[in-house]
Amino acid sequence: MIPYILSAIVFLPILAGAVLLFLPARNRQLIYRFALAVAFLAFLLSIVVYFNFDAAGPRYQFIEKYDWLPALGISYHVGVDGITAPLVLLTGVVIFTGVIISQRIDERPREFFAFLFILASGVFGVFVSLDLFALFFFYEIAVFPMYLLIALWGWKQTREYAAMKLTLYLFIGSVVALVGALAMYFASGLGTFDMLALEGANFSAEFQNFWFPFVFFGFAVLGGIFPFHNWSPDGHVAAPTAVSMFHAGVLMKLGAFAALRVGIMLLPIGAHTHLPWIIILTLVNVVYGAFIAMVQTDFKYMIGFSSVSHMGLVTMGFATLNYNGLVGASVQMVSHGVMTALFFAVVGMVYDQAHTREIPKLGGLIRFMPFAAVAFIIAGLVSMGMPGFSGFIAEFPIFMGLWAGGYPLIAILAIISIAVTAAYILRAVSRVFFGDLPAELEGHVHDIRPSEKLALGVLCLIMITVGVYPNIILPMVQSGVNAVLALLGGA
Amino acid sequence: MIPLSWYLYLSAGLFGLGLYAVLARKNAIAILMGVELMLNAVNINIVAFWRYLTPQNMSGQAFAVMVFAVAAAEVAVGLALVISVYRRRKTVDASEINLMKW
Amino acid sequence: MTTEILIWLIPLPPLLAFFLILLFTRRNHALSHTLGVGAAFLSWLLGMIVFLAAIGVEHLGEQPFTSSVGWLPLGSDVFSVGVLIDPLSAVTLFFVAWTVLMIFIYSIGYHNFGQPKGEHDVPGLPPHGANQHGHGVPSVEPMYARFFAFIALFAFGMFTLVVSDNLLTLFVGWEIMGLCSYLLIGFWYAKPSARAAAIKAFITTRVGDVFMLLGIVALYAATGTLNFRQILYSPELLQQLASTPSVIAGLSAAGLIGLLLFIGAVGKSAQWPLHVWLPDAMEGPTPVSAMIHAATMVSAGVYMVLRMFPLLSAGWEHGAPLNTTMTVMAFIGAFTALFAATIALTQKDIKRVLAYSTISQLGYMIAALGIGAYVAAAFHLVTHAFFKALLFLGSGSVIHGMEHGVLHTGEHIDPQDMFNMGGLRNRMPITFWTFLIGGLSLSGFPLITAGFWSKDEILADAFGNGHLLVFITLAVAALLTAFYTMRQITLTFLGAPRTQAAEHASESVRTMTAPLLVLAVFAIGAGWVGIPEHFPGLGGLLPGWFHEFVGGTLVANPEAVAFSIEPLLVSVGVALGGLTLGWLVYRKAAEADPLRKPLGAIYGLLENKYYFDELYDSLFVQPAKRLAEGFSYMFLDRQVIDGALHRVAQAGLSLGSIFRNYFDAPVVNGFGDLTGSLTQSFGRLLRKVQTGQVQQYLLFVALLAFGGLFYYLLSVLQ
Amino acid sequence: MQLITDNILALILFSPLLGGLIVMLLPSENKDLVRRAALALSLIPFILTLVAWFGFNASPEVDGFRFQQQVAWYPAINSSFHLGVDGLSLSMVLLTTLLAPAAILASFSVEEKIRSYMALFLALETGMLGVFLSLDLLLFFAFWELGLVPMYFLIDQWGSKTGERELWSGMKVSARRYASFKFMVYTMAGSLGLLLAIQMLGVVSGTFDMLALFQSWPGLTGSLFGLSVETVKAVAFWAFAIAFAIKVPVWPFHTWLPDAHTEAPTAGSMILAGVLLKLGAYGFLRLVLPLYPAEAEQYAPVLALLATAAIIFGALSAYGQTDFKRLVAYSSVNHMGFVVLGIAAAAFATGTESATIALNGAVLQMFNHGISSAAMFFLVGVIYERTHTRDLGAWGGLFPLVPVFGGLLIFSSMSSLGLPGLNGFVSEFLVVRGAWPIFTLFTALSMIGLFFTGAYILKGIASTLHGPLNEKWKGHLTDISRREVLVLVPLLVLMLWLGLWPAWLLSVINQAVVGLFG
Amino acid sequence: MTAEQGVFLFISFVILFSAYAMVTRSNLVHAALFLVVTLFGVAVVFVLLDAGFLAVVQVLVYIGAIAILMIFAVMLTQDNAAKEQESLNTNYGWALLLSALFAFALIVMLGQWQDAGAIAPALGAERDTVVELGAALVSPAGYVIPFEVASVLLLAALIGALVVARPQKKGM
Repeated sequence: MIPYILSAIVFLPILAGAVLLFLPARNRQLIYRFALAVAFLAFLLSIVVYFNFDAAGPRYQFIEKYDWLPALGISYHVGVDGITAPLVLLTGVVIFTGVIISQRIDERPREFFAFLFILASGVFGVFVSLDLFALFFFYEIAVFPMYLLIALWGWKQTREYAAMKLTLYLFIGSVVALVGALAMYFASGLGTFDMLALEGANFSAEFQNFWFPFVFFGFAVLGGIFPFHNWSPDGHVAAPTAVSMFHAGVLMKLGAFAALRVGIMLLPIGAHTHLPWIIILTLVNVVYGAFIAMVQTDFKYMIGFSSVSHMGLVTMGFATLNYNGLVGASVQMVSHGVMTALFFAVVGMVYDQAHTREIPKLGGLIRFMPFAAVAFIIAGLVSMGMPGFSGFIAEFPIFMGLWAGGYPLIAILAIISIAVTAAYILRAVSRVFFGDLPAELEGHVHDIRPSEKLALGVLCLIMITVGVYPNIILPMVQSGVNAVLALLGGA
Repeated sequence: MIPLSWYLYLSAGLFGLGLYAVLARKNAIAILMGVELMLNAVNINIVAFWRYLTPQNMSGQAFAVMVFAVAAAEVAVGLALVISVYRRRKTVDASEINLMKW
Repeated sequence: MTTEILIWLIPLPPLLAFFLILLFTRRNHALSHTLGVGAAFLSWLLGMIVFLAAIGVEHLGEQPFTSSVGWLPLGSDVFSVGVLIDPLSAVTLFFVAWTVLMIFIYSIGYHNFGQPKGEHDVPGLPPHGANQHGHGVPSVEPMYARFFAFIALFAFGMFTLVVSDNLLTLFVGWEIMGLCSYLLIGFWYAKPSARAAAIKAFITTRVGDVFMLLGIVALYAATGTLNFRQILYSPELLQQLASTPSVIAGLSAAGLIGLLLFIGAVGKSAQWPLHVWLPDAMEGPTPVSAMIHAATMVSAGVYMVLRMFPLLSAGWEHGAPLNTTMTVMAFIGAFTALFAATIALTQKDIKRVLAYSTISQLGYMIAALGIGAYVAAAFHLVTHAFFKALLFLGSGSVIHGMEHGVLHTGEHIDPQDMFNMGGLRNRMPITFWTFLIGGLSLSGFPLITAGFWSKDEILADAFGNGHLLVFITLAVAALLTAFYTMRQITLTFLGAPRTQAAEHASESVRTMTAPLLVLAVFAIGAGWVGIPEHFPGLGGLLPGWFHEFVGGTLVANPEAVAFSIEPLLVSVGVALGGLTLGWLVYRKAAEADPLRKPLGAIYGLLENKYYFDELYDSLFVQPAKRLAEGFSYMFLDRQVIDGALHRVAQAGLSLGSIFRNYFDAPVVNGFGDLTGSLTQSFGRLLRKVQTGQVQQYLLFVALLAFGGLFYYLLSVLQ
Repeated sequence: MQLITDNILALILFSPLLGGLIVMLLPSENKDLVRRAALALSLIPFILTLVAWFGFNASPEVDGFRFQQQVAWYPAINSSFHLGVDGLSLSMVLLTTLLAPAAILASFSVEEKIRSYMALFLALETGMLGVFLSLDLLLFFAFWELGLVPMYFLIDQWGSKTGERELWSGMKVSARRYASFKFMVYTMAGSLGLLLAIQMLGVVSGTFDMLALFQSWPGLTGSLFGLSVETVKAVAFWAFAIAFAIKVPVWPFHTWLPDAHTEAPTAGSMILAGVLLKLGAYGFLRLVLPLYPAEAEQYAPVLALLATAAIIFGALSAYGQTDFKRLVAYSSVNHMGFVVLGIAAAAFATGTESATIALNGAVLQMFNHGISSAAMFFLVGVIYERTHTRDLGAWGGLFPLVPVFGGLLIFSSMSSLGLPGLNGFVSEFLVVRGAWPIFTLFTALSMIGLFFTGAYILKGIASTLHGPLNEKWKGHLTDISRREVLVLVPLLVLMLWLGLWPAWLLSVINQAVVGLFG
Repeated sequence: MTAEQGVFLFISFVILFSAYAMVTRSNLVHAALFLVVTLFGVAVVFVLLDAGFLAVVQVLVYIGAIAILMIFAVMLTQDNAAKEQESLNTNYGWALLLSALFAFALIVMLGQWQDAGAIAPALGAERDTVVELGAALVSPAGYVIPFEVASVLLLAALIGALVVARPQKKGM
């Protein structure tokens, strides 16, 4: 076990962010290089964590624990289990690729990267923290820079509106969740925020049934659960590319994961009581998200709604509360994170050059940016659950979970979304990349940079590897899931 | 000996043809002809059943006679209608005769 | 054993020749026809050896030559195919081998081998003739080699059909001939008429073929084998077939199978109502016509019926009332015989007359089989093959001579129209005498000609077994036959030339006349092998060998019908009467047909073949096209199915947009829109239904009314 | 050597994919190199298949799957990478690996983006082979779906450039985009039910291994999800059946096919008709009959009804075409109808002699149709490349200009018409023979289709080769080239050889059929 | 006996054939003529069924009256009877589908019916069906009421036809 590695991962970005603020604002090259170096370092660290995680080993590994506010039983307690380890890696990947893509940011890049890194720290923190309070702490750290990033660097038309909408949704959500968390804290009578301890405190059934919705929805808002999803498409569209990547790729997982970690794992009985109806909401997510995505003419909106639909699958998997569902959902978090990051990256590249996101106004781009096109197509195949790619590996168990959980009807309805997804992905692909280039775009479009190719390449590689050889991720996910099941069964 | 089924097959075919004429032909007279075909098919059936199943009493033939009467009446009135419609609208195309449209 | 091996070898040379010619010797005329004729000769040789071996065997019917090999491994057992030579196939083999060889040789001359290339000749059109020092001479056929390849394949098909010991390989040969007839009738494919005729021939026969296929399948399913001997020589099996009812109420299994197979024969042997293709088949070169009409294809139909006779007549024993199948056969046969003969009366084209006479003669045979006159039918099949081949080749020679005249004089007349001929007997004596022999044989000129004996036997049979209706019909047909034959001979050879071309017509080359002579011999002699025992005077001289031999094919050798004088008188009467009548009417015929006036409207009717072509065209061809394009493709696929798909796609999209509007706009507002649009569309829907068109209402009514019925039907199906 | 014989199936399966990757690495400028390399690489799986073919023991005693190999793949849901062949799949594999080189050779005339074209083609081959080889349900589905992707791009990118298709209310899209989209989405949507059913099976019986499922699933009783197992099975049966029916395609799910075939590039149509359609029929044989014997028997009449409809309307629509390629496409609907008819008959009367014969016929028909339709599409492609039209009316009397082409066209047309002596006849005869005692009425009706088969085939020949020469082609039309003849030769030889001596293939098929359903 | 079968096959061929022709010919005069052929064939079928009287009536009423009436109507309503025009309405596709399905259904159901193969029982040689029919029609025990009703119907039809088809006067 490498000591302090998690703390390193968590604090490296925020420190780097601080350092960045002291660099000369003019020297863009330096700033970019520095940011890239830091991102790469974080990436490496996350890889180290991932591959040093021993699936056969104890449930939580790389554990660090220090008192923080012992009076309130608040401690800095971090560690990763089979579910979070892949997510940490995911975060590392996204921050790395995100920084690369953000090379085109030319207005106050210094601050941009600083905020981006703060955001990253928050995300890492949430994933690794084992203390309820710390989790909330990092959660807020992750949410707050988002406002600035969108409001300052976002798409001119809607950035204020979107930023405000997003922030409101998320803060309200977290507040609701916080209330629930405090309720737990007091009800447990253990006087600690340590989740491992709280898992042991068996709350009464009434208590769980009452408080579970608060906690679950509080976090699930960030997971984009119906009917609280409206913030996400607007947010994605308004945000600059890297932020969209981060947002859709990682932040939404944050919500889902927290909902699992705090909601389901701490309040299993409540979960058993409430999820059977909540699963219907997730169904709505899946299906209607796909349908709306189909009628979008704005490239980015389409992707936004598609991720609403896919996140629906994640929460749906959690909601089945059985082995297959949880495994699928955990893998889907990673798969969708990578996929949607790639989507937004490509969309960003297209937009930067064509200055429009209207699908009908695009076309024939494959001749100018073949690499980006192929990457996008691969991501598309992933999102339509094509076998041989990570999407299939992830979605298949989720549906199995639905069957096993005894929701055949839900499964049948949800599967419609796959066909719809195929429809809009193919439409977008053939409209944007095939056909012939519109006259007004002549000469505006060029191939993407090698560094960007590298970024896309990394993302594609992950999706394909997982798809062809699922065992690279499954054992640890299984170990994590088994722990969760133990809790659920124990309840 | 000719089995009963042969007659029935025959009338089935005849009926089908008549039905097609009634449904598909434009010309009102052609439609009436189709009706005639169907009536004949029915008649064949009636008489065949009479001959094969109840030859002892004459019900079958009697019915056949009734059918004749009805057919005659139908044609008389039908053609009269056709003629008068033709007088008014100068056409006997059933698809143009849409007096029943609201 | 050796004989069996020879039998296996019989069909192979032509097949070999086919491939060799097409693949290698296309360019070289001499080599090609050497290959073709050589192959035909080899098959002929083998055939003759086998034939001699066959007639040498006592009771060939009981132990024929057979040999077979496993072909299809199916489940636990193996379906095997092989060869069989029993009396029937032996005699068939005999005349097929002879006629085929003759036709091959004839083709050399007919396609002007050795003549110069025509300047304007293109492949796909008959040669226009070349210009050799000053005046026109016939030019060699551009696709000379290909022709030999095709007829070689044709021969292969026929030999396969004859020697095969089971229905499947018989069908193989059958269909291969169908293909070849298509290729050969359409040999001059650039002529639209030829193309149409080829397609017509193939399609019309295919109508029969699909039924025949069903018959084969049904037989196979019912008996588990297709081998002739296994089926036809086990009376108990036939009895059982005859007694088990079939899917069609009122028909026994045997009856159903028999009918299906018979329809196949109707197609191939051009019986009414599937006769229409045969006259058009005249578009092909003359040897082809001979091949198709006399030697092979049409005989194949009758041959098959002969083969399956025990099955067709299952449940019928001699003297008993005919079963359904035989009734149908007798009816169609007799009807066709008369029907075709009437048409033949008025045809102008020398070959068409023969075509219709072929149909009529085949009708004879079918009718004979229908009344159970097995041997008589076989006998007529043989004799007819010879004299009809002779007639066709003769007519070809005539046409050739006329073409020569046309080229010489440069007249623009149809060399096939009999009213352009006349007086050819001096110009082409060999053709005349041979043609005369053939004609007399066809019209059954008493005592000497082959046709007389076979026809007489059929009539005698019909009379003797008391099928008077059939007897009268056939007798009338015979009268007409004699009449139009004489008409043809008179118009063509007798009297004075009607055109320049006829005057300058010239006798054909030796390669064409030699076959005529050979065939003429058979046209006379083939009849003597079948003179009935008790025939006054001649009966004793030559024993009725044919009857004994071929009759042996059946399990129970049918006893010959007792001799009686009435049918004899009738046949003699009609033959001589028809001939004299024909001569009287036509000896002074000018441009116009003397029958036209007296017959009046009927003449037109006959001349236009009872308008069958036009009728079929408007009743089947056009509707079929409409069904295919309008209904199946445009309506079902494009409108109904694709329409439905597109609706689904639309629905998906609109669903998406509905969602969107519903969530973007304030709830109430969106809801309002939704309901509004819904009600509107609903109203529109209702309005569509209310068109005020009676038939549309009827349609709806009918749909509802029959819904229940279909539901019931489905439940029945499951 | 040992290595090869041990993993022969895996090698057969992945060698095309590797080949595709290799092709991608070649320099795109050097087109000839790319083409030759692709051809050479596509021959590898063929040779391997021959090795397997001759190493395959067809004696009726041994049954079950040969050359099996199993590797852990997705243990989390008990799915493994399990390959194996019996006579059924082996013959299909042979067909695939035989047609792939032919198709690649046929597409030497492709000019644009040749590298990705070839790579996609080889990937496609792997996809199809995977379906035939896999003995694991999940794996089966994976390859099933994977096969779609390359095909989609082949149609969408290299399809015919011209042509439009009206959707609704005057909205028009380019024909090839319409076709590819329809193909992809229709097939995917169709296989959703299959996906669901597979998941359900996996959940219920805890494994995706076919051999295990064949044992456990059909005998299953009790109740699932509050429904009786019978109901669940019936639903699952239809899920399977529809997915495969769309692929076959069975009327009325067939409308994607004419569009896809018409727009696809020549080689694409060859593979599409030659192999892709077989996937559906193979699914019926490999999965539906063993997994749902009872349901299959119960619903066989419906299937037979649809098959008959496919035969009749397929033939009719083909006859109604003016576009040669579309005509051939519809002929596929017609021919595959016989396959399904045979399968339905077998399902209805399992174990009887007729059933065995029908199945033999069906499988043989799959193979035959693969060969002949590929040949037909290729010939259409040849003439299309020269005249840039597919309209039957635009030709006429071409025979003198292209004698060799004409001969070949007539030959393969006859094979597809089912002329006795060529391959098509044997299989059709067997199917009809097998189906007659079981579905007499349908079999009789299907004869209408058989009749019109003749009609449309002749229509095709007549309006292409025969009739007066259309002068405008004089001098603009070159006869079929040596390379193109080379593509056809193996196919033609097989047509003749299968017609004269079907036993060599049928013995293998028969042994599998007896082993599985005997 | 089986000559009877032969005749039946032939006549039914003729009936269906000409009926088919009647349906498909666009020229109405031809159609009407084919109708006549059909009706005549039906008459023959009646004979086969030992219903001689009906056969006669068939010939008299149908061919003698109805068919001729038809032809008159055609002549009256068509400017020139031989004119070829589009004979089918727009939804002939559905019509074809429907009627084909219907006939198909009937035939299938007949195939299912076990005593479809029934053979006609002998009709006593001494019976005279015509007399019996006459008796049945007028005897109170028989069908006298329907018979009368039928006659009334005919009368009504007659009047109705006159009223409807009478040429319009001005002011009406």
